[in-house]
Amino acid sequence: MTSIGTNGRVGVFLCECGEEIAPVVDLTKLSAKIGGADMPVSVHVTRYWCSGAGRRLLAGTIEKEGLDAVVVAGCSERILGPLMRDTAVRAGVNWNRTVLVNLKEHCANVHGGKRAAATAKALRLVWAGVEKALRAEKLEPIVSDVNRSAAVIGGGISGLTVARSLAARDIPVTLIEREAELGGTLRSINRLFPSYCNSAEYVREVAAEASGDPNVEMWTSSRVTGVAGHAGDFRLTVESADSSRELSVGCVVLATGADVLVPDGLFEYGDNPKVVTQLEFEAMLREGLGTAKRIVMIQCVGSRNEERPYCSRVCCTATVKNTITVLEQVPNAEITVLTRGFAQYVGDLDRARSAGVTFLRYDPERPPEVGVDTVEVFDVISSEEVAVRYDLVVLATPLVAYDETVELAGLLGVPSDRHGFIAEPHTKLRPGRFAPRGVFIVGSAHWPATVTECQSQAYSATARAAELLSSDVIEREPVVAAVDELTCRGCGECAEACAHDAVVMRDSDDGIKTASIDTVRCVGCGVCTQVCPSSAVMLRHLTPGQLLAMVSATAGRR
Amino acid sequence: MLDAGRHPLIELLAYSQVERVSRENGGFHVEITRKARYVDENICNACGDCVAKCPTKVPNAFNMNLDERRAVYLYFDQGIPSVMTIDPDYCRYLKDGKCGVCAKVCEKGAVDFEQKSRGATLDVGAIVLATGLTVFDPTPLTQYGYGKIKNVITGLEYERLINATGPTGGHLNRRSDDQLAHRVAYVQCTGSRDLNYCDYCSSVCCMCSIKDAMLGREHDPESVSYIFHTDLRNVGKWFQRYQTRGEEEYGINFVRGRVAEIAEGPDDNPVLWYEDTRTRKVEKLMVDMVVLATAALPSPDAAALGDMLGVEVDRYGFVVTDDAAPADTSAEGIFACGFCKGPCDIPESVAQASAAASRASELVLSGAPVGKR
Amino acid sequence: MEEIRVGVFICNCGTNIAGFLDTGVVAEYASTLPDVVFTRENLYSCSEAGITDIKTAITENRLNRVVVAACTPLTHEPTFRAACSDAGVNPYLFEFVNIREHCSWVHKEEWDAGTTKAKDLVRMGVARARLLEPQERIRAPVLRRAVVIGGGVSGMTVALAIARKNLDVALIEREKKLGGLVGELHSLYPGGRDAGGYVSALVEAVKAEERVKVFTGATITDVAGYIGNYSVTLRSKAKELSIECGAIVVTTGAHPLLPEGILGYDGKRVISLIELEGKLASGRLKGSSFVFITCAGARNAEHPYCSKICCMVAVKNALLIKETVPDSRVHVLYRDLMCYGLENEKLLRRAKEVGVRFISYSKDEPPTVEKGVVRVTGDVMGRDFEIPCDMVVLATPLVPDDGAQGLSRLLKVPLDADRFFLEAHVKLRPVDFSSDGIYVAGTARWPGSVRESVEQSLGAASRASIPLLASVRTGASRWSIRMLA
Amino acid sequence: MFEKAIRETKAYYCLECGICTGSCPVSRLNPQYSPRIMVERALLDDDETMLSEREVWDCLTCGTCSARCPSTVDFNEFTRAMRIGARESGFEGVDTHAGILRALMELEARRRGRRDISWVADDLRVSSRGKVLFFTGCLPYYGVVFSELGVDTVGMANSTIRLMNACGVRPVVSRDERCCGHDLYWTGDRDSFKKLARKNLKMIEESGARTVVFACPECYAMFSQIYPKFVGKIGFDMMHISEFLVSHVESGRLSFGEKESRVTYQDPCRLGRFLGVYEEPRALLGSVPGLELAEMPRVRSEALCCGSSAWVGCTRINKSIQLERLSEAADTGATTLVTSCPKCNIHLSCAAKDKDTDGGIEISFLTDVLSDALAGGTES
Repeated sequence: MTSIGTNGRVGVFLCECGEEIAPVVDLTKLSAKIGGADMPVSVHVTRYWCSGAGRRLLAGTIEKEGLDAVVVAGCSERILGPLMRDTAVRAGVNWNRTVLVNLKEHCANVHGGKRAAATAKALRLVWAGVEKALRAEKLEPIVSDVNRSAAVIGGGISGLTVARSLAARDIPVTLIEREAELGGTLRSINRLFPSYCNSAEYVREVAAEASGDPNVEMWTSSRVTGVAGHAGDFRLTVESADSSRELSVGCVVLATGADVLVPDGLFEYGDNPKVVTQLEFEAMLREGLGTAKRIVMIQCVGSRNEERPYCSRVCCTATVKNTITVLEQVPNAEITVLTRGFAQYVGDLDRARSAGVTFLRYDPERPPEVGVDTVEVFDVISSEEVAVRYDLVVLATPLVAYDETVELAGLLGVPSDRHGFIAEPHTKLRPGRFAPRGVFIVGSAHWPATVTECQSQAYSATARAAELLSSDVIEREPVVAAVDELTCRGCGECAEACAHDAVVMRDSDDGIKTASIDTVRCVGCGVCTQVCPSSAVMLRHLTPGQLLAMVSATAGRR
Repeated sequence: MLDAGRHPLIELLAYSQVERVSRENGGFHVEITRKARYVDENICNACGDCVAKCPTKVPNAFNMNLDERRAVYLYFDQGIPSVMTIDPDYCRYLKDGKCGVCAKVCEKGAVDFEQKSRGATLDVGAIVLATGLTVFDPTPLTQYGYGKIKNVITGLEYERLINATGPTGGHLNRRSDDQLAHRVAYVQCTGSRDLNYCDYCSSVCCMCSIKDAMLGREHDPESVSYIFHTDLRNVGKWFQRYQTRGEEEYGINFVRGRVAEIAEGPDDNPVLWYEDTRTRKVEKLMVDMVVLATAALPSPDAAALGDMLGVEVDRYGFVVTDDAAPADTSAEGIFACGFCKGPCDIPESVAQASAAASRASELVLSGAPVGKR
Repeated sequence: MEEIRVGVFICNCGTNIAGFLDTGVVAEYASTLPDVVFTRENLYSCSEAGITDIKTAITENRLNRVVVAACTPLTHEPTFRAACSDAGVNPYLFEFVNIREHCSWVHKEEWDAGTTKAKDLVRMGVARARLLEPQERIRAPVLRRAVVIGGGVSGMTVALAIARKNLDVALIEREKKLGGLVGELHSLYPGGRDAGGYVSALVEAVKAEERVKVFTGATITDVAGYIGNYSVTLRSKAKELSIECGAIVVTTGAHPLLPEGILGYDGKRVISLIELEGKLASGRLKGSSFVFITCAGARNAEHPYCSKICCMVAVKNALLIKETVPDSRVHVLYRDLMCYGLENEKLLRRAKEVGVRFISYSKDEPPTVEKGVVRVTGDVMGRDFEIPCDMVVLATPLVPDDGAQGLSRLLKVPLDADRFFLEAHVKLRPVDFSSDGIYVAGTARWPGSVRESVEQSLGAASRASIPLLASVRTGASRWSIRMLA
Repeated sequence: MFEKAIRETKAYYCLECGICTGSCPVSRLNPQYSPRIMVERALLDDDETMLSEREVWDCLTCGTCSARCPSTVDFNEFTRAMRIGARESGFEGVDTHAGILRALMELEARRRGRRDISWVADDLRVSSRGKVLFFTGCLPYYGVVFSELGVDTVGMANSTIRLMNACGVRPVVSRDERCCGHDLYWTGDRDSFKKLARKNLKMIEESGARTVVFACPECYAMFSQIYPKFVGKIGFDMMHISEFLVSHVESGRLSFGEKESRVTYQDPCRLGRFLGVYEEPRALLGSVPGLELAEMPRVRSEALCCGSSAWVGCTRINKSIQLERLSEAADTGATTLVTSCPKCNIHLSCAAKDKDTDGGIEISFLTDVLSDALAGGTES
């Protein structure tokens, strides 16, 4: 066991938090009870430690008393943590020896009106914090050099936009596209909403511009089969038909897009040649519709159901865009769109309505039936069974994740949701920030997105990638697991349990494998520590010794 | 030995056992059994004709049972008196009444199967004890595998192997395959300085092993020796020089660390496990042969002898003496010298022998009866 | 003139000789030499069988000159002379050729050259044997008195032991009083005997013994004569006198090296063992932490030998300090702890039990002493120790007495390379000199404990009383070569 | 600082000879670990740094060093004293299995007994009071923890009862039994250990048992060697199941049927070096017709430890020791490694599970082997 322990004093900083804590917890009494002969602490109380004055006082006290550990008892770690830690670190206290105790949510807010009990509980919580601080090892941030270059995986509109944009910042980019040609899905689209410009032409222009940039290298017909390293220093294995090469970059942009569901077996698709998908329909529009005049479009084919409960977002707009295009080509066309109600904002809907497109709403419990030349549907609005004659039925299917994207996500340590889209840790507060640093996800690989969204995500990713690549070194709080190599008996339980692929099993001289932690991938979740039979793997910032001492303190055993 | 055997004032009673000692007339009355040799000492000239014909093979105790002798034998070539002895435990005639070939071939008719053990008495003024030592049997130290691993032997066995009159004619041949052992390890303190066995230092083993290693090199220029020791006790006169010579001229490797375990490696080679305490590394070393420098003990019947004589012995059987009167035992008129008092080497034994002689002669020359001085 | 018939016996000495040269060839060669009528090879000529063989050969072949080519005359010349005598040949018609020490042992790597040299040696021996004449032993009267030089424990013990055999002894001491080194000590290991009491009892016994005459403050100026008839001249209080005696015993002792210039010796905070003994004896020892350093000035280039007793003296004193002041911290720094024998390990364990701590160091990294701190690299610990202490005690070796050199010249007995007296045979004749009638005991011979000194002293007394008790002394005739006509 | 420990373990006698370190299976693999250096540090350094170091927890307490130590330094006791000191200074060893087993033991020290004997197979006969008590130890509840290793400790307990039944004995199996405290004792938790000891002795007294039979050598060693030091004289006889069974085989009461196989035998540290029981298990295996015992090179007092003890420290060093022992066992040509200690069984099975090579050896418990032979044997 490593020797851990502070030599000097611990400073306890109690926060009144205005009227949040002080009225419930008797801070005067608390101050008096903390400490004792065996616990060298000094106690300080103020109204707001997070205020400018509070932070100056905190720093001043640290310096004056020569503290080497700090316990701030105020509100939540999430809110107060970074600020207090930053203040304490600047004043010379190690990052890991700055401990936050939540007296607000964990005590004052839940024990209002029970002042004595709340104070007693507060004391134990502070004790636990002090115990944790006393046993906290001094940890330094993980530092590594940054390779100022980027890999972009996927040569669709998202990838191309990122590539072009990064290149414009003088960052070398390698774009990897599995197809022989760049452009992605947009190549198969007729026109773009809302400009109604030529999609293929547009994407060709973007591709040409990117290809022509001296900072961009295009690797087509290539796919990424291996990922190693971490933010600032990734090594990708890229395979093409006849070769395999290694690519070193500082960050990776995943822009692999999404596939369009092929609705085999739905609405006679595959059996009836007059039933096509929306993507096929885009091609027909480009080449001319011929004699087709009566067109029925069915929305939400294969989506918003049990298997794919999500709304694919882009299909309705595409449908409306297409009705307008059809009417431009065949002014007397009769278009009926069968929807389930719009889950998203749909552009140009009014324009289509006024141009004569019929919108009927069907019930998913009673889906339309495609007959030989009619589509029968129960219109929910009129509560009538309607039969619509057709020359062509267009099925709007959702975007679905590529299997390959799911594999890539795995290689990159990016979690994907059950549909294969890349998951986010917190969709509201931290969008676009995925677990591993240096990996950015753009476009429909992340979630079905319109061209406009793809592009704005691309610019956002570019900005964040550039931010990362602009620093010489990359630093990271060592909230990671660490393996004691002498203890590890190579059973591999940790590697099996790790959701982030952060454990690597290496061969050793003694013939027993050794686990090691990829500190960049590791998120410090601690799952490995629980499955290890030998306790060879430990979270350095939260050791079993700290935990046990904290539990003891919380239980009032001091 | 020869001088003693020849001295007109020394009567040598070999193959004899002291049975009883009593104090009489100011001196000692000693009763002795002279064991039957079944050979007439006055006739036998140790020509060896009988040995050549004797059909019965017996483990040769003189050679640490490493070879065999016959039932009629000379204990060792230079032994005094130079007379054959028939071993009654093995002799076919004495056991079953068959054979008797020795008697037939002896031209002088020295063989006498009818000989009986006979008593003798002595009246003396003083007694000197010089019953010497025996060596520790290392079998209980199971970690050294003695008795199990063939090429782990004791120092005394080594002495016989390296001796020209020994079972291999002086060649250090291995017990397992009769091949010459080139790499030899010496394990000091086998049973000595060990609270489980002998808690004292046997004093002579360090130098003995150095000597053995040097002998080994003289017999075999390819010989490589390792001496595993803790404190290397080269305290006697010139011993330090001798050790230095062993190291510098004979290339002895001295390793500070007591051997923990001896395992059996391939080809019957012993493998030693030890901590080299100077490098603090646990090492293993494969050698051709291991020599255990076993502890020295007083002779096994020392305690019984002490009892008979009223001489105080310690828990090992060493005769207790006082530093200021080191030749005197607790019993007046009885003196002691040599290893029976405690570990000591040859010059000390010789000096002590003279000391005991001095004390004994003072008593005898004074003419005063014991207890009256 | 009688016909000369030479018998040559070539000894194999096991493999001591036969292992390094061709004894068969030597024997064959011997048989070709003039007057050689009989040649024989023996495994061990000195064995009973070998002796019998020689006797038989003399009788059967009417030999009148015997040559044995074997080991050194020191060990076996008397044996073979006796054999000749027994077989009716004058013992001085025997010639001993040393083909072991002079040949096989020094030419181990040279089989052929060794064999050739052995042949030469045998030829020389035979040549001499042919010229030998029968001799009679010289007889001379014996003076029944011994001179013992040195009045320490050894000398006093020798004197008393000889006196108890009803022989007169003159005990000569350079200093003003008897007692020697032990007289300066506090206690003796391993038993813890009071040194002062022990020595004064011995002095009293010597004084009470009528047969012992003590000369203190006396130095020896001349020694003349031979065994049985020595004359020792000494100067005492400006007077010179001469003592006639039959035997001389040397017990001049040794003294501990004064550690001037060693490990910061200053006689106050860094002292020698003997000074510590003095402080302990007088009860003037101060301080609560002590470090003993053994092998101070020993086992180095200057004094390459181990002085045998210093470790135990250090251990004894460390124990004593710890027992007297239980709270004290006592460390012993050592290279090899020489707790040899039956009792010393027990004493060492007792010291360890009461808390004396031991740190081993290596010759290459000796400790250093600075103001109140001893620094040492623990060689089996692999790291350095810094030991604050009030006093450092240096265990220095016993070194030979300064007078030894002069005395050795007067007595015509040798010193060894370390300037201790060199006995006749380090293993087999530890208290004899090669000069007859002179003996040695105690630390004049080699460092040792009091017990060992007493043992040797009793032994030397025994050896010395052999000629003194003989009614007449028969000496060997060294000059027995027939002068060439 | 360490005076008491030094005195009680006779550490001061250390000769710096290195036999302990040279003998230690851990030191052979981990150069950082040296019993000699630890003892000498306690003697020479007057500070507590050592207590905070992991080496305090690396000892297997196999006792090989002490068995060979020429100064009879009791290094096991030394280790225990260090562990007590370490615990008191707030340093604890690394519990294996995330501390579950320690938690179980501590719970048993505080709470009531296990109250459950439902694990006893239906065809077996046990009683709640009687002359002979079977102290089951951890066997009944380790089943859950180690079943994934294929170690059926419940089965071991049942086979022990089955054999006792075959001898005509219907043993007491108590609901009030608790952990013997072995692992707590050896990891320096004196208080909990003493509580367990007292409660177990009370339980046995109340059962009316005059003889207690153990299948686990750790329990046996605790009861016979350690309990008397802390809670006074023990008023009943104690024996290992092998000792119990041997007497019945000798009297002809128990016999086994033919079972062709070649086995080797692991001497557990507790049963062997601690208690000196070497021959009984061998005699039992020898009494099974057709069963051949092939010995490993290191046996009896020289046997190599199974590599782990007391649920602290289960490192690659421990695993290396286990693999070494397994390969020694396999080299005998035996198909089964029989051990008479459930812990040996668990530890060796764990390493065998991880072992990448084929041709590993099967690991069986003594009473399982014997009970099988019983089933296939004569039904007399």
